[in-house]
Amino acid sequence: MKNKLIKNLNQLLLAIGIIILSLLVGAIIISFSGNSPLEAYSTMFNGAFGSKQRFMEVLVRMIPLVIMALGTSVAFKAKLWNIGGDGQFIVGSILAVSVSLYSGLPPVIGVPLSIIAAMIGGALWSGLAGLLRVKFNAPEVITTLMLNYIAVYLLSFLVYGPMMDPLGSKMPQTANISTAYRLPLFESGNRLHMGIFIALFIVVIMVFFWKTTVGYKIDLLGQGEKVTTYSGVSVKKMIVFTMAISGLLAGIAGWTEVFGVQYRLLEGITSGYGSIAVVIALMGGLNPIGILISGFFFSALLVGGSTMQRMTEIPYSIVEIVQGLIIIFIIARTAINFKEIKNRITRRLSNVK
Amino acid sequence: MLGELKNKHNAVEMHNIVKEFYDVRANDDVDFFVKNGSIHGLLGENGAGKTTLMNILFGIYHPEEGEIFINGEKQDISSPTKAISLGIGMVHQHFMLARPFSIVENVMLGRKSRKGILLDTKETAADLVALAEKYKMKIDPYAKVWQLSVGEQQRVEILTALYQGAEVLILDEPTAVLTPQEVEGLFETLREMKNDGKAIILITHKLEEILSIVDEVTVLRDGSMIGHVEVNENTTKSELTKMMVGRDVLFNFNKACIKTGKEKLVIKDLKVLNDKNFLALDGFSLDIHSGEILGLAGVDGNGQKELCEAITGIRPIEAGEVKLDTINIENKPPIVAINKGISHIPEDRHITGLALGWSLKKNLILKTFKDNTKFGLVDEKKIEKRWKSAQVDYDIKANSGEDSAKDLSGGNQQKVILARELGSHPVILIANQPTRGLDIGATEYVRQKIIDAKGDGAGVLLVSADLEEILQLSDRIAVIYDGKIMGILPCGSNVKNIGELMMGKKLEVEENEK
Amino acid sequence: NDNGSDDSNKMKVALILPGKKDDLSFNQSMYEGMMAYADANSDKIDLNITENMYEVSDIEPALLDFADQGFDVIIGHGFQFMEPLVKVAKQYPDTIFLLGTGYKFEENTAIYDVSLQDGGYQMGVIAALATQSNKIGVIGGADVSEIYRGHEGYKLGAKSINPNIEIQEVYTGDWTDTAGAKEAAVGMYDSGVDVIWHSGDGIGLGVVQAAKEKDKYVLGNVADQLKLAPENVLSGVVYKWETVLENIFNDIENENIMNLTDEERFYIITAENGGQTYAEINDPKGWLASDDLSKIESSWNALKAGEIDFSVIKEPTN
Amino acid sequence: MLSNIFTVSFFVSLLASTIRLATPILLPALGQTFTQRAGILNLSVEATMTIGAVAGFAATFFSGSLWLGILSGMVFGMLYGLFMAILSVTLRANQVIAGITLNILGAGLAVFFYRVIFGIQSLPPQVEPFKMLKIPFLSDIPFIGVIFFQHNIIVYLAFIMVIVTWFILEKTTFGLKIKAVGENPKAADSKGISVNKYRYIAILIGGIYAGAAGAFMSIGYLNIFTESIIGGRGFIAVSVVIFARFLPIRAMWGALLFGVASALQLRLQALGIDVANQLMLMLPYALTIIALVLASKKAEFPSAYTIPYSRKER
Ligand SMILES: Nc1ncnc2c1ncn2[C@@H]1O[C@H](COP(=O)(O)OP(=O)(O)OP(=O)(O)O)[C@@H](O)[C@H]1O
Ligand SMILES: Nc1ncnc2c1ncn2[C@@H]1O[C@H](COP(=O)(O)OP(=O)(O)OP(=O)(O)O)[C@@H](O)[C@H]1O
Ligand SMILES: [Mg+2]
Ligand SMILES: [Mg+2]
Repeated sequence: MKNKLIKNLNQLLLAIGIIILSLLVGAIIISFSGNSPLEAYSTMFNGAFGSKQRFMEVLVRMIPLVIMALGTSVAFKAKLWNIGGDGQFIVGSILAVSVSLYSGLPPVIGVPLSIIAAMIGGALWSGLAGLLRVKFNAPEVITTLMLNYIAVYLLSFLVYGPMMDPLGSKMPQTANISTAYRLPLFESGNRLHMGIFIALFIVVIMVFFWKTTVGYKIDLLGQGEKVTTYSGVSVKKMIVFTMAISGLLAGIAGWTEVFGVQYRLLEGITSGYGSIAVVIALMGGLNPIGILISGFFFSALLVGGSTMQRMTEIPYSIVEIVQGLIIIFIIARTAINFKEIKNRITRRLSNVK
Repeated sequence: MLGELKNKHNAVEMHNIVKEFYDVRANDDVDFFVKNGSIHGLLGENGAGKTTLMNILFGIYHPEEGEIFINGEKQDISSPTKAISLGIGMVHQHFMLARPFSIVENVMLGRKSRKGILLDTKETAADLVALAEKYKMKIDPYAKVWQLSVGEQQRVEILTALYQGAEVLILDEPTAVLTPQEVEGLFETLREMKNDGKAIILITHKLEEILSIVDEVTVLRDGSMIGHVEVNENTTKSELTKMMVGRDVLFNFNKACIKTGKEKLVIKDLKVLNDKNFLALDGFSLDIHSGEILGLAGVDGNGQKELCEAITGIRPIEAGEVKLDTINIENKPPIVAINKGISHIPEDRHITGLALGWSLKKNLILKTFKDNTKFGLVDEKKIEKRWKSAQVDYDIKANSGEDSAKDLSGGNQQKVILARELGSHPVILIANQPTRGLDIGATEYVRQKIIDAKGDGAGVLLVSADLEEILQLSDRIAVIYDGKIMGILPCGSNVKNIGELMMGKKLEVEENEK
Repeated sequence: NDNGSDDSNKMKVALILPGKKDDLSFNQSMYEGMMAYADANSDKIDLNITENMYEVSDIEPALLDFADQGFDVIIGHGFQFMEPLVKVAKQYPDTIFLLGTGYKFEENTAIYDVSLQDGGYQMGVIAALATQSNKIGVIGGADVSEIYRGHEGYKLGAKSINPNIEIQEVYTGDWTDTAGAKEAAVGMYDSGVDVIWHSGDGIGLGVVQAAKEKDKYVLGNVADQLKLAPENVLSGVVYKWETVLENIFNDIENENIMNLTDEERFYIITAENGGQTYAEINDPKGWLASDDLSKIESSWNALKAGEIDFSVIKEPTN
Repeated sequence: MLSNIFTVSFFVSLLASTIRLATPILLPALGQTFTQRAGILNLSVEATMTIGAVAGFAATFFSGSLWLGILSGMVFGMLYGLFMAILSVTLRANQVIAGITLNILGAGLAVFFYRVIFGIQSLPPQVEPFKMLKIPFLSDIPFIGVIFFQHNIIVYLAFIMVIVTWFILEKTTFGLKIKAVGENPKAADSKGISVNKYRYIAILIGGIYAGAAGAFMSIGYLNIFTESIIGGRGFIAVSVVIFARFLPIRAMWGALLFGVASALQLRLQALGIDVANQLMLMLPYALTIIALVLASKKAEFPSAYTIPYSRKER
């Protein structure tokens, strides 16, 4: 127990070290553009934590990101490279909004139904990629990516066509969903909605999920197809299932964003969360609590970065650069075998004696 | 004492070689000398450091300490390229061939082309055929490697080395996968090469081979050089064994050929495809009785792996039946075989038998997550308890159940698999090459556990390419060749007969019987 | 940006652009219009400009944050700002919000828009007069409301000159796919079209380049694009936001904007109010006869006088 | 109506455009044929192309030389490939994650440097792009001439590279080595071929091709740089390689397939065929999936595909 704690603490310290290193390299690039890194970072920090408003915004942003990253982590644990979170998010949102706009059901039935629709939408989209992998050996990295594009155009088609708000004087968006369907806000005048509890709830569920038989099987799949089959687990079923769960969570993420923030469908609804979710999942070590922490960090980075761009001359692309650097350092850390180096040194020392 | 041997006539001289891996000293101050125009045996238990030493000579590893002289000149062999340019060739224990490539493409990989940057396919193919003829081999240079038998692949490896101009040829356990007859063919080639003045280094575990072909032998133990012997009529097996192990070893299982119990697993007319979609099993029939060890002898790649996988549900069956008692289990998902008490020690413990990245504890419950849960969650306490008892029962050397499976040595990894597969008291045990790559101690241990399982009433299918193992353990011996049973022999049959069957030759007695 | 001088009497204005301020189009026209106005009134206005706010999720936080920081006027330049802007406006009743195109109002919001049908009509007239093949084309990004009206106006204008003219139309479906727009234009030119009007943002650049390559005519949008291809840019619609900005800020200053009716708070640039003009005709190929020029002139006068009947433009059906 | 549409000139224009649109997919796909053959799945082609587009554009803008632009695209494409090589070969990182990371980073870098170099201008900086190069005689052949022989030089070069790439892979020792490190790195290593070296080279070649293709977009196809200039072509190129089963000639057919799909969708709309443009825009991506489904089962992926190599690992 104590060992585990120390291990986690080490993990945390390392993560912090990585972030600091990335910020340092980022600083060099910022100075290159003739701006002051100090100003950039302080605006960024201030932009995320400088006011209640901004801090709330960080939490709002965190909701879909954390849920989506949890979805990503499910697939990645099984070494299934689902990078189609955006597409799954979109298709989930489309189905959920359809239910709320067109079903005419009372919210008591309609709301749960819309959540289910979001889950089904996400799961279908990723499950499809899983199915293609199983049936045709089509690599899921590519198919999920392509399905992203298809979902983006599908959404565009719908908001310009069949789902366009009939009273919206040809604006490419759907009508607003009725208030009863929306995720309640904490306080009016603030964007933070109850979705935050849903995100936290899913984090807790995922902590337990990895201890269930199903969680074990997904983890096992990541250890290799041969040992999975050998252990009596159907690889094909497991691939489709794992992909579906992964997309299901992305669908829920879409639901929280649409029903908690936007209240309607429009183009660009995912704001490119998919790639960031990959990063968050990775940075969180595919561990639910880790994902919660790194999700918070990245949300702050995004919100702070957006503020920085508004309030200074420094372009937003800096934020992307810093993000990229952080992952590169994470990769580097996992690749360099510190244990080996340490062992070598201690051996040498003891030999000398 | 050995330092005096240093002279211009030695093809290879390795002095004071030290090589470490993490916490293992694989070579500890080793001296090794090989004369031109001789066949030199390298002997030692598993893990003694033979392959490591040869990998150093071939430039794959760089030693921490030591010097190497080739034909009297000091060399720094920094890479295989350097080794090849010095006239050193190596045939690895696991073949180093690109399978979708043709033979000639594989050969060209390791050699400068005569046409500069262009491939000289035709010329190389012609040379290769000529070279093969010289050493009494036959090959089709345009055949793809995956179409070749193991023996043929080995020939390609040897030819490649020769073609690269090898004057020193290292062969790492070349005979492990060959039939006795194929071994004879190989030795013919080696003698031919020796007469050409080449130096040949032969790693083998088989002492008869050492005595029959080798001129000198060096013995390693625990990374150190133990001794160096010139082989002549007076050299004996027991002398070499003692050098190798440091004590006398006698496999001494109290085996009497058991009258077998009742039929448990019946396999009838099985047809199964291999990964390349060719028939690996073609009308295979066999039955296994409770309380017996049925040894299945055969050269690797004759359908053994496919058989084990078909029985356990891992591989689909095209035609035929597999019955456990009276219940048909063919083409059922693997979980069915597991639940019915069929245990399986797979050939490949790394990729199939273990989740290498997982802890040992979790590896123990790989097939039984469900039985180890409480309120739907995996029950850590229960697993810990299981691990504790398994560690004791199976003598697994590990710090704790939290260790990753990949951090264990091969022998201990195999013990973890045994603990899992035997811990469930199977009615049938499919053991595919259970002792491959294990040292004598571990081998002895595993074999004893298999015999214990039989005593427990399990029907054991022991698949092994090691005839000695088959002979020692089996109550009946079946021989597989090209996906069919060539014959079933009683316990105590002679090696030559089995060898003939393994080569696909029918025995006359058998012929008459049918 | 330059909130350097903390003269608290100054009006703090934030302009949020969805695209880049140098997109030669919708964003740039507003950027330049606003800069011109702010420069002319530098004693009164303190301007902060944010560009490239294309992530949907960034919009509302940006509006909130500016309002929270005490900005007096916040401008969301694009329809995608409508919902969040209306929402945030309710929470900050003392802040004025301006919305670039849209239709929803709050007490403290106003809308500015472009009636692209005027410019489109004029372009249709010019194209129909200039074409040698009787085939003209129009390329847009996506058929959102004002673009749709522009395209319909174009068709109307062209048909007023020649009812049998062939008009090809493409929406690339994307505001930024310059390559796609170029390819669409090349396809049109290859099929015999010799004048194309583009109603787009980034895509316009692709159309201009196709015209250059195929050596045909192109009509620009938003700003005078002559410099991009002096041999091929025939004319173009030019937006002059300054005119409405002037009105809007006057209304704000007089503090009566909140008392105006919704209709009065809908500021639209038209031919009539001088918010739209067309770039000077540049006809190096000499495809226009001199009486064509007078026809162009008179059609513009008709537009300015509000004499053209646009009621035939069907409201879009979904 | 339809007979009006499907005229000869329609098809001529369509096919000519197909070839143009295929070029920026074909070039990176050929490069990735090397890379993937060597066992590396490099998803960061998209960003590499964007960087090539900026680098090519900037070099041409300041030097006035188009060839310097292409060269600069290639050099920077290669340099960006170096990141991928370090991450995936030296650090042995997971290739998918490395690729995604480099896409995020690369998009940021490209836009950042474009702004740093050019600042904000009222007119976008432009260059004079590659001119159409009519092949004498051939370009005068009716129809065929327009379709095949009236393009700019980069288009011709791209198609010539198909043969060159095929030749290198199939007929040279270098090609054999590239394939060997993707097929059985251990074997290659034991034959004296440095796996890391050849994997580096294969990734760098991929970067060079991708950088050239990016530069083609900004100075050969268009005459400006925009953020979204690559528009997913890099990803399509990566998939083209897989469904071409790692063969250059097939990659050419794949690229042409995408060319025709994009050319068709724009033209049909212009002629008043009423299909929602978004559905048309999906076409190339749906096509990729369909193509993958048809090809993947048969595709012999290099045995060491996406697997990092270490001599130490047994
Ligand atoms: N790459 C490696 N990493 C770590 N340890 C290694 C490595 N290679 C060999 N060893 C260790 O070095 C020792 C010697 O191994 P080596 O393979 O040379 O033995 P060997 O005599 O060839 O055995 P075998 O008969 O099994 O082939 C063993 O303990 C082995 O585990
Ligand atoms: N790739 C590797 N990386 C790190 N350590 C390794 C590696 N391979 C082997 N080892 C270490 O080398 C030691 C011996 O491993 P190996 O698999 O060679 O054992 P073995 O010789 O086959 O089996 P046995 O222990 O029964 O002799 C182990 O302690 C293991 O931790
Ligand atoms: Mg060993
Ligand atoms: Mg060995």
